[in-house]
Amino acid sequence: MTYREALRRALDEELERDDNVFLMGEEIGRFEGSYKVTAGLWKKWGGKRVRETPISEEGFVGAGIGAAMLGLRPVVEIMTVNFILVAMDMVVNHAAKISQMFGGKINVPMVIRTPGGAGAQLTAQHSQSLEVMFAHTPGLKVVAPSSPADAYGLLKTAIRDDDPVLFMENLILYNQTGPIPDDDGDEGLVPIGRANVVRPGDDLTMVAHSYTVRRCLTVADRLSQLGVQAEVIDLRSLRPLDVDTVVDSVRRTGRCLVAEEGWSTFGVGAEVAARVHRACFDDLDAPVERVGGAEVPMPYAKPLEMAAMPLEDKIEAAARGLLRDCGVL
Amino acid sequence: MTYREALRRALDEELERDDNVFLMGEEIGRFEGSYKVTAGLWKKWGGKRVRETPISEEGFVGAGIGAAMLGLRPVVEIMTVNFILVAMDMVVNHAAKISQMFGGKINVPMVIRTPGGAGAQLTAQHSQSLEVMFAHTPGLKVVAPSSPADAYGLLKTAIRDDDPVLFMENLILYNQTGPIPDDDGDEGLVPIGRANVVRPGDDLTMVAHSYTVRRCLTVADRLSQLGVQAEVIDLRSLRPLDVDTVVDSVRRTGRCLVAEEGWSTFGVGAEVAARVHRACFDDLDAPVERVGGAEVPMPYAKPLEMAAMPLEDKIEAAARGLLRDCGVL
Amino acid sequence: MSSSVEQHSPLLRDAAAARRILRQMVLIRRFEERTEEQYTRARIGGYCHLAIGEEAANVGAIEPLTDADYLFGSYRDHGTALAVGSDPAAVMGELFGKATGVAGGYGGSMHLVDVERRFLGGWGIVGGHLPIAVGAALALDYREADGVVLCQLGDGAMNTGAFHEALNLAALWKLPIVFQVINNQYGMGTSVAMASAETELWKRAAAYEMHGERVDGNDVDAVYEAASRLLQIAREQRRPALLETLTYRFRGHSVADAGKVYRTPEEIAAWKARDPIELFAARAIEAGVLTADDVAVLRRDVDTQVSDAIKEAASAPSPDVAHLYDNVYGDAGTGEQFARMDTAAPFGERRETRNWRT
Amino acid sequence: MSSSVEQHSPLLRDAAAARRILRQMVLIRRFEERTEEQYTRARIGGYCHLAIGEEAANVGAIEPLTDADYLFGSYRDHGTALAVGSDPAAVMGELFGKATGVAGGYGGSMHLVDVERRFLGGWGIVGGHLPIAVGAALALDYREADGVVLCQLGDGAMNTGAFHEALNLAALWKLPIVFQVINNQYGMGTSVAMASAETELWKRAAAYEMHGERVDGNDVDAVYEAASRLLQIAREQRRPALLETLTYRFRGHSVADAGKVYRTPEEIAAWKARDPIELFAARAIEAGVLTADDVAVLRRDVDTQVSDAIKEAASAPSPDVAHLYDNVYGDAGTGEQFARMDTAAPFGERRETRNWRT
Ligand SMILES: Cc1ncc(C[n+]2csc(CCOP(=O)(O)OP(=O)(O)O)c2C)c(N)n1
Ligand SMILES: Cc1ncc(C[n+]2csc(CCOP(=O)(O)OP(=O)(O)O)c2C)c(N)n1
Ligand SMILES: [Mg+2]
Ligand SMILES: [Mg+2]
Repeated sequence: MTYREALRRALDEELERDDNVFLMGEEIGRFEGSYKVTAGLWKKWGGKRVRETPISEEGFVGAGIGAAMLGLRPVVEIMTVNFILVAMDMVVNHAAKISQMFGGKINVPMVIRTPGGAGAQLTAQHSQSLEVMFAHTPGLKVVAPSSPADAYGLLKTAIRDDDPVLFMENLILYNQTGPIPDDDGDEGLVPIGRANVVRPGDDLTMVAHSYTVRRCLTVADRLSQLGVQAEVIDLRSLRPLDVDTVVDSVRRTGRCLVAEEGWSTFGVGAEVAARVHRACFDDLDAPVERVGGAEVPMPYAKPLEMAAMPLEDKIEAAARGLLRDCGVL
Repeated sequence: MTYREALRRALDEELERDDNVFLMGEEIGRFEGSYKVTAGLWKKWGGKRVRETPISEEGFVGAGIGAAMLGLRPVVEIMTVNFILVAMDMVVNHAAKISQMFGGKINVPMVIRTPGGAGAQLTAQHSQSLEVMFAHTPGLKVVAPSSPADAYGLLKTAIRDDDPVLFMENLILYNQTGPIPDDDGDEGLVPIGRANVVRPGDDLTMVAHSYTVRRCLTVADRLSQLGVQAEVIDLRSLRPLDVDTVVDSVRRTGRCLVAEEGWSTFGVGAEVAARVHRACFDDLDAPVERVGGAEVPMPYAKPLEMAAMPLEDKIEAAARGLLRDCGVL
Repeated sequence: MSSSVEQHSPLLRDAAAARRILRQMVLIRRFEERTEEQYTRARIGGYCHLAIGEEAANVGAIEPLTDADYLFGSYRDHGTALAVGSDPAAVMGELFGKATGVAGGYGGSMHLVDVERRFLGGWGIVGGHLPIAVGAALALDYREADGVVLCQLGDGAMNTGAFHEALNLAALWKLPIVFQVINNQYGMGTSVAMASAETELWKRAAAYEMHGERVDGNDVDAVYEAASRLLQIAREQRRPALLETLTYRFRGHSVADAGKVYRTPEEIAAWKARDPIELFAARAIEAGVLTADDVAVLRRDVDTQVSDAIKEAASAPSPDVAHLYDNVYGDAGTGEQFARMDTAAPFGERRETRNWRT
Repeated sequence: MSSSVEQHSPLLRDAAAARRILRQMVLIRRFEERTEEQYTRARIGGYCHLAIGEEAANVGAIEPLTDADYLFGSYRDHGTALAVGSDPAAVMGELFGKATGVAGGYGGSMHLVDVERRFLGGWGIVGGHLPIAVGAALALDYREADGVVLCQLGDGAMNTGAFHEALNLAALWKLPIVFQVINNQYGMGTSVAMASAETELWKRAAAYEMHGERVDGNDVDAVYEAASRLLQIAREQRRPALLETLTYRFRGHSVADAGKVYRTPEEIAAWKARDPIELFAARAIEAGVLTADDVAVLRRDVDTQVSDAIKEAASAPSPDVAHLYDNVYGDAGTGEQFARMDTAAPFGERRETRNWRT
């Protein structure tokens, strides 16, 4: 099953399970979703449960918040994360604040689904990975699955969560395939706030989220041919951030690399590195290595875009550098 | 001279120096500015140079960008940083992208001035420090002065800069007094991208920006009574971030504490800590200590607000903890 | 003239209704006067935006709301809360930052709330609550409920992008909502003419094929009549509306603003001559439903009520600092989740496990 | 009828004008057809939004612009760039991501630009460029310059908050700007009726006390006449306007969209029967200013021109990866500033100084 299909199945099942769940967003109905995640759902569930909107992100994210305050469970799609910037006030000043600001008397059970990422030459205004802005904001929860199983399980959990959850997808991941687990009683739910060791290893800890996890797995395979076993940890959730799982690993490996698709500076990796350094102060053989997108608005031309992205070769080079510095290679 | 007056003088002098400079924002004219920074300027310069706007942050930040593209030098005031979230798309998707996206053919010489910070019981929607969101964004420059001299010198530099500069002020700082330097040929300009050692010391490096620098200075004074000399570094600029100055200090002191008014997680201190750990891997006696605002939307009641803020006592406790861990105290 | 008043005013049909309306307005006025005083005595922090002068706009529009309806306000929300019937002691408690406040002391002046009365805030970002109110109306429609949403906003808020998106969505989706513009002619120091290309604000409704109309916002009868009618249409026909209530704030934008630089003394005086409370009291007396004595008694009652509210608020406990994190998330499981982030994490104020050197 | 056409159409007054207009429209059509082909051959990446069907709206509105004027477009900007006279080879170069492209290969399809012709982009966030265009008009007004801004937008963009704020500011400040809504009836798969409560989009101008009007966007004469008039009024009287040009995109939203799910074949056919190029060509022939032969020659010329543009673009060099960081900031000093952040910094792709273990 693809990541896209896993999302679709989760949406479909949650629409079935709970009448309060409804979808809202641009082009998610007749058009079947800009990236076809919601294909077929409008036909099946109709316009009330699958609500098509004008180009009014601020308006319909706000409407999602208001509906959630009255107990509905809106799942709002923002076509790509870049457009969430026009609704930033709704997310950061409103959704994140309501529970605290009204003394815990109202909460906002809402999911905002949105894909980020680059790689298709969509250029500066359509290639961002802005998750750190939300991960920085108390009152929000932020998840970013990298596999169909996690996409499925985390989306269902997010929909059932009583708080605003930013659900960060990734354009390249939509076609990623993988199994989703059989329902053995837990409905395949994946808890928010638990990282996942997707590949075990004792020589190096690689930490990532979303599509970059796949890249790290490729690099780990390459490294294994050099006799180095990298452990790859998928953060899955950025807020809350499961530091324990990372720290347990680094205590064992003594080496850590954090990779992400967004800009490194003030990025996700900064927080992870700061925490790992602190918790593993005596365990690290070398400083945590960070890899991220080049610090530029994404250019169009393919060679420039490739140069700006944290592709496998770049991650591998960083990993090798780190291992060399530690005398392993 | 107060910080407020230093800003006002810088604005006045730049309005005088260059016809292309104009101010734009809500209540900056007749009302003399919500925090009175622009008091008197509308009377002196008139409505063309000091343009009052409706409550349309997205609109007038955008208008600033467009005017800057044609070579004017708008200085846009956002009443408090919290409201910039409605103009986030203009700042992050537009101002930051234009130069790169149009192949370097157009640039955006604009300043956005805006105060952040908490402490006056303004609650969740009016107490934020969001600078990390901008510091994360290539294409922007971000400064955050802590003294009247820096406010004056950095604002003048920012206005003359050919790129979009986020000029982060702080509500509590407005009444801070201090000298501004005599013009000895450099017009008191302060370069963007240079941190400032505001207090020398060999036992501990304290890193901060904006109002938190003042808090660190107080803590440093308290610590000196224990025989500990803390070096206090004012970052002044977050993008670019002057890591060298911090690293030089930490190599000497072996201990580092980063404090900030915003939320720590994925905050400014994360980046500083990550870099210091990396660059000073063999120099640090203990992990970098981080202090920030409690991870909550700011509550109203005074005791809650005090508990949520990174006040002097909290910074001092963290510093003492760090020094104790290192066997200094 | 008195007969035509009676005819147009269901509020003057009986003494009970007239007394209730007048009392609400007087309560707001007195509460705000005492709030101002308490603010200057530093018992209230933050910003403080008073509704003095806007009593008729608040009471007239909120009076027709039923148990099925929802109410949203801006940050100038004391009058809104009192008009919807929130306990003055709990409102004052909130201003005092007490645990007994309507938001437990977490919200303050701008974020009053009363879930039981379906008053959903009290919002601080100008225009920001409009899409949210649309969402509430969407939920009512989704559930095929009988309720309707009344959403207040200022004249200044009409220039925000949120206003545009909210009104278009409400009209497009045929939602049960009435937007009440409390046009007090200024957003801080900015007059409507300085902010809005079309100064007859009600006309902007046409851009959304929405009904718009303007009434005298100092005439509680007129506001009541229009609000009743438009709420009914929204409820029954799912046709939203924009109701402009033209009024004036007698004070500055906030207690910190004298409100004089941008307005002339003549202008202020002219509006004070049309004090909404005086207008209605005079009319009720003229119509014979209340006596001057009734009014005096009522004023004394309200004085006492507000004094009692202040006393109650003053003696109430502050929220416990131990609960700083309790309301950040609505999900009970979240505390545990975040606790798992303990390792060297700056989440919370927990004593860190300094396991790096043990 | 031909005489009335002539009367209403300065474009048909002489053969040169008619030929120029027709040529521009044919150039856009042919360029876009070849672009589609090149895109499916994967020589062009990213999104690709074609202007086929909208030639008259583009050419008619842009033709009246003078050397003093500025032009802003949406992401559907190939036609805009060609209409303003940008070199087709440089436009194709941009689509091919070449250093010779109008944005040096950094912008791609959505971010065309031509500073010399005062065409200031090509913008990818729907509605986002509207406030920016207002700022350009503000700069013209500030400098008391003679210029005016033409700002194009789609029907879908009218529902964004940015639209509202931009139009209000333009009207309030009396700026020299004309907003041209290219109403092609859909924003992606969403019809105007599904997105906009008021479907006669030009009427929304009234909310800003702005002049609004609708013309047949497939009739280049009508567009030209209205645009000339409104630009003139904006220039001379500082009265902005909203011009709705009603047209249709023959293709899907982007090359990736067949454009059929949400539209009927009948609807598409009806619009194709009113092809703006055919309409104008027929009219020019009827009016006797061009012959059928002229038109055929012109089409062949354009074919060659576009083929040459493709060849030129194909053989042009890609931008040098060494320049990845060069355009991020306009300020020449910035490179040096950022270089100072070298220590363990992830800025740039520099080899880090591993000074921690030396
Ligand atoms: C988005 C945003 N911008 C600016 C402010 C600051 N501000 C608070 S109240 C206000 C004026 C609002 O005027 P209006 O809507 O007319 O309401 P009134 O104060 O008259 O009740 C402004 C500009 C804000 N809170 N939010
Ligand atoms: C703020 C924002 N939301 C969504 C999108 C995705 N998007 C790109 S084009 C488009 C449709 C725009 O329709 P319209 O304005 O009518 O222009 P047209 O495509 O018809 O030329 C959408 C929704 C975007 N680019 N920006
Ligand atoms: Mg007002
Ligand atoms: Mg369209």
